[in-house]
Amino acid sequence: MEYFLQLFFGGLTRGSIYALIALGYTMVYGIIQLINFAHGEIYMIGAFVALIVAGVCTIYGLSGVSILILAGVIAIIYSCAYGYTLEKVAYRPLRGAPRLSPLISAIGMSIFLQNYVLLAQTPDFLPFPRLIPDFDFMEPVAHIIGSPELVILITTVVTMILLTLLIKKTRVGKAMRATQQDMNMARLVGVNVDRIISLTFIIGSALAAIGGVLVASYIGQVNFYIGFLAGVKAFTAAVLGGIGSIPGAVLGGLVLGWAESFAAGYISSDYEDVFTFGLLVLILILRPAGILGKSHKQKV
Amino acid sequence: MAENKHKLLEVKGLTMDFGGLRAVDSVTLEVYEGDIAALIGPNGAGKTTFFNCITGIYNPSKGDILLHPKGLKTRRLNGLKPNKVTEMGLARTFQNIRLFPDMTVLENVMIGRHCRTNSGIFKAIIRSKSVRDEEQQIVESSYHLLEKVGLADFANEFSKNLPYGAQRRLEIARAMATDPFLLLLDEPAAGMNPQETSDLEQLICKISAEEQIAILLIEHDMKLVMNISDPIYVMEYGKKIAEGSPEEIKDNPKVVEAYLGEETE
Amino acid sequence: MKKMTVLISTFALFLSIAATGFAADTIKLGVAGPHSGDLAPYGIPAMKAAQLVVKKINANGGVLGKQVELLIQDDQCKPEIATNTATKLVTDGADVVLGHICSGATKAALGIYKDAKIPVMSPSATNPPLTQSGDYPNFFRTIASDDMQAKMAVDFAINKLGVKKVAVLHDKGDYGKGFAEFAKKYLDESGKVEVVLYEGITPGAMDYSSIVAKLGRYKAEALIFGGYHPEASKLVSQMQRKRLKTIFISDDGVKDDSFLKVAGDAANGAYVTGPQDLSSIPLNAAATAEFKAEYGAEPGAFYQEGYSAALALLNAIEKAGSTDYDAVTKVLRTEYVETPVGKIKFDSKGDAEGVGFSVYKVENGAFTELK
Amino acid sequence: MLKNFKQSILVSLWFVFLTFPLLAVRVNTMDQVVVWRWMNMLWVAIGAFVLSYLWRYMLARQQVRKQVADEGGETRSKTQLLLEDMSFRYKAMGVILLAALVFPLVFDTYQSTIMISALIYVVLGLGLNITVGLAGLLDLGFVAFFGVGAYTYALLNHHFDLGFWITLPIGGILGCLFGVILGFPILRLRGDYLAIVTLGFGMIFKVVMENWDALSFGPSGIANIDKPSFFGMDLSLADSTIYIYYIMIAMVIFTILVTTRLRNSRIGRAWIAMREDEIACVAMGIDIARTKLSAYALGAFWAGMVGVLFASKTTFINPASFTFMESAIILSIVVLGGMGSILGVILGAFLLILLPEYMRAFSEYRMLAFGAAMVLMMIFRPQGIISNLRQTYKYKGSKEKINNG
Repeated sequence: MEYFLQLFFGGLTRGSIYALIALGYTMVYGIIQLINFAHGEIYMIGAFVALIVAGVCTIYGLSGVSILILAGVIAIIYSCAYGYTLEKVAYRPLRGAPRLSPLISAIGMSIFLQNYVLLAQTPDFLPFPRLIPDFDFMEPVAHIIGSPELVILITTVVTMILLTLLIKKTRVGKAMRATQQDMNMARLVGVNVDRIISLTFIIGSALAAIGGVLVASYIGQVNFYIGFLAGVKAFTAAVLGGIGSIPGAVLGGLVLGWAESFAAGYISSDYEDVFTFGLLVLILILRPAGILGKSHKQKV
Repeated sequence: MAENKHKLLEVKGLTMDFGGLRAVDSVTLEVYEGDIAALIGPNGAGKTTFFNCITGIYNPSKGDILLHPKGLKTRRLNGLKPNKVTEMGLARTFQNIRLFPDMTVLENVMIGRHCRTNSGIFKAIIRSKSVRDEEQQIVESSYHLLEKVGLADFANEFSKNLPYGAQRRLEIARAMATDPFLLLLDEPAAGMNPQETSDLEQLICKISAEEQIAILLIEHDMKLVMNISDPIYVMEYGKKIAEGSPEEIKDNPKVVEAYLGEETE
Repeated sequence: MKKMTVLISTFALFLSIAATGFAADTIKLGVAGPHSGDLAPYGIPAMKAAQLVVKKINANGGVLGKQVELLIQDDQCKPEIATNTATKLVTDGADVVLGHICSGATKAALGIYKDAKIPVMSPSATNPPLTQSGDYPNFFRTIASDDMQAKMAVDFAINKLGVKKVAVLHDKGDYGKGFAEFAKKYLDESGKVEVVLYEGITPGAMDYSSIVAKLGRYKAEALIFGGYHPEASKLVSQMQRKRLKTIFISDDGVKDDSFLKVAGDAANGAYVTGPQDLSSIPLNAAATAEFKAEYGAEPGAFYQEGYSAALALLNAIEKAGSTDYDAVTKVLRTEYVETPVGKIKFDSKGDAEGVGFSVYKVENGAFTELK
Repeated sequence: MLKNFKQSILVSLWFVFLTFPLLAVRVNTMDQVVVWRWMNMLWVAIGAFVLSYLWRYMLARQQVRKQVADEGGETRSKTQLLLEDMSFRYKAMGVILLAALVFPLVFDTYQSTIMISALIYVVLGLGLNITVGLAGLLDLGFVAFFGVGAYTYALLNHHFDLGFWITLPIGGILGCLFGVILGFPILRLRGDYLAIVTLGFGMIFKVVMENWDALSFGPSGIANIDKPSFFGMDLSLADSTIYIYYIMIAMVIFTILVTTRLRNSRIGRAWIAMREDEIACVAMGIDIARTKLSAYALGAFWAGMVGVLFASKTTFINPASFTFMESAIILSIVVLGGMGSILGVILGAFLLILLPEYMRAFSEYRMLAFGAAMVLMMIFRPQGIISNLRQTYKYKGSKEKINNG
């Protein structure tokens, strides 16, 4: 039972990070039907910026929680800035181009950003400070769920709630939903579609940055390459849940996190990625639109 | 409707549900040899969905679609894939033109010949005499069809560069290349100017007369429908509300109401 | 497109003419390894070592009175690129080659050097067959092979730590898995220890919580890990977080300052094998100081080995009096040379004599050699 | 004028802000030092300013070209028109063939090796061109088929001592088979889903090869694979390179011949039609499932075949050669060259493989440039270097009516 719980919470933690990143994929896809391949790099940049800020702060003598907040906020700001610029530079000129064009552009961007960070900083793994302290009250259960996991879970839940409120309750959220349903219609009724798309990228990037900072302080290291695999997995999660669907991304992330955790725990981690993609193929065969995705009848 | 004419298509109680929405509600319809039948009705009446059911793009929820090719066994079309339906001899065009934009006009028509030819991968690589002959024959017959619809001059243009009316005619030529005995035209005159519409009218009549292809068309242009169609079926809210000759339809109060209701909106 | 191809070939022609045109009378030291891509951290330190060595030697009058010229080629640790790289170095007239870094790339490239009669010395390719198979008489290395390390790690676990249940993990790479396979083999052969878990982990995966939980489940007293420091730091951090008391034992790929930095206090208590501590050797300290002076940072992985290989190769040429293959390899096999990894010469198979392994314990954020 | 200037200044400031933490700051937490690299900021500011002007100019040019196209004007460049001229094509082909044949005799072994690599990518590109370029099915795991071919030869050679020539077709056929295996589960998937499933397939291949020691010898790979034999003679490095080079030339010619024929056949037209509009395609009586499977299988065939040659060339393979990056490179060859265009793909392969080889001095920046090129190409020249040439047919009664350029 203890073992099961360990795997359960391990999967939950991993899954909620996947979910945070997957949201960026799914929101962007929902609006402009683009797989934003460079999203994983935004996550990496978030973590990297946080690392740099934390490093500078430590050297200039700030401490503990203030570093965490400052690093987190600046990381989010920068991720958003990168996400926004990414869309403007690499995707906006391609609106209305054949489907493959923006996808290739996205892959190109992903390669570019990886190597940009590699050249600008270092190819090495850098130590990320442990910004999350060990809480005393968690000590009795620390072998099952530790303080960082707890913080990750709470942050994720809070973020999800805020996101839901943003989308359901605010004007901007309404405009986003309208754009997602029918971009032309939304434009006709006076929604500034370009702004909404930019905003979607910004929100997605912010979520990725939160994920990046959390992961970095959880596992304690960062390098330029962490975004790729995380991005691929999160994208898989988004597809699994039904790309375009926000609850789908969360569910997909969790399902994937658990699937990986239990498969590695009860079977073997040798074939970890095989399980992941096997699961994906299986679900897509049974439900081509993903778990929560609506299967659109194509209009003829 | 003479009884001695051969019945080609028989649709009985066709129903199509999307989730809770019933787009087509037990529609019955028949097309006979030599007919130019028309299916009319206000927007959203379910006409295109009806077409999609017949041509295999949707699998209908209820009802039967029976095809009676001349001299062959009757076939039930429900659940068949679209390409199988086309192979049986039933071809269609689309409401919102679906050409292959980056292929030339001629190639678009050549695609239609695909299901009537059969050289495979290995033959294509070896390119024997028989394959080359078949290719040439595809080109010739496609070109011939282009002449028929008056597009021969544009044969080597990309289809995306054609004017709108010409694109509609190209779709008809492409459908005809599959050697159908029944042609389904989905709003062939949409977006055409009066001159183009009248050319189209002649073309449809010519196809019907010269090629012995029966035609079922969806159309909003009442003048065109009244000029060439018999019988006419009228749909509203997924249901068939009337059928008959142009005169009968003109005087049918239900039809008038359906259309007037729409116009006052 | 055709015009372009012609253009390109003409361009290529010019390039090759230009390249040969510059052929001055120098000793050419080829340096091959990953200098870009995700494995670059393992290749760049050796490259920088070569640059520093050459700079110093040239400042002191070069080798045999000639200046040493560096031919640096990136192989990204990929076998197919390594063959191109090797061909390039051969064609450019490299006299000796320092490289490659990854065992796979080295294997792919060696055949080409062998045909061209060029001695090759790797600072890092630890795969045992490279020397033991006898297929590559032109191959030398300044690092000991995997099986030696594995043997040492296993002996240490059994005799010094006295553990009975051991888990063996690896990172699915050629280096890590090779090490793990040997470790498992020696553990099984000892008959005193039970291998409770043998598995590969996915490098770059977000976390290793499942595998860490598994360690607890099988009550492994020690974990022998084959792989590099990023995964090792992740493993020890997570083991600490899960309050696991399993002893962590790993290989030279982990004995890197990055491991200490990244894993922080979680690294304390871990054991790693690695080349004997030679910082007492003046040359070693000097090499580190040189790097710090030049780049203002700590040298990375395989820096000392790369430095040693460059020294050994150039020294052999100097002693041989020429760049002749037989003469150079003979010197390498017979004459000792002072290097940052000790006073070494090479055995008939190409392994360095005098390069030994020690077990290190991480204490207070530093590696302490256990005598 | 002033507006542009102001805009460029803003762009420049924005990029300075954007790159500030990563380019200007370098923290060393151990030694407690922060290195401020202010010069970098200056370069970014100047670079962004200049590039923003260039960017606007290029976008404007793009706009003009689009307008010309909309008005039915001639948008084909002179090169393109020249390429559509058959007599020029034959002449050019002759010249190139001649150049290709004398190449290894004129240049040194290294040049030939590089050329072999480029030719391998030509074949890979032409194979993927069938799947992506003609049939429009995105495949991000193409390298797996390449791996299948390479492992086929390595294993058959290792265990049964089978020679290169026997294995060559086997590799191709196994590639085909795996193409079909991949094709089946994803027949029902829409375009975007293909991306992730094929990517996963590529990764699965690598993971399996890493772990299934009994089959693949795991990550330590298979060494000492035989080079192609030339009537049982032992060839020196230089000679065997030349030999492989000629094999490769033959293979490229064979590939070009077959893919051209396929494209201009009934099957090829079906692929293109499917790419253009799947629904219309199926409504024209084309069996989508079969067409898709054939596109995957035939694309994979080339990868499998050239994989055999790859293994025999490097004489050592391990799973590290078959990463996602390879798939991405092959895909960019197809896309940058021009999807569906055989000439374009060939040129794309040469540019993408040879340019980095000859610019090794900038090797650190090569992936950076590579990524940037993919983005810029999509924005400013989406049809690729050489866009697809239109196919014209001869028919009776055409005579002077043909108005092809």
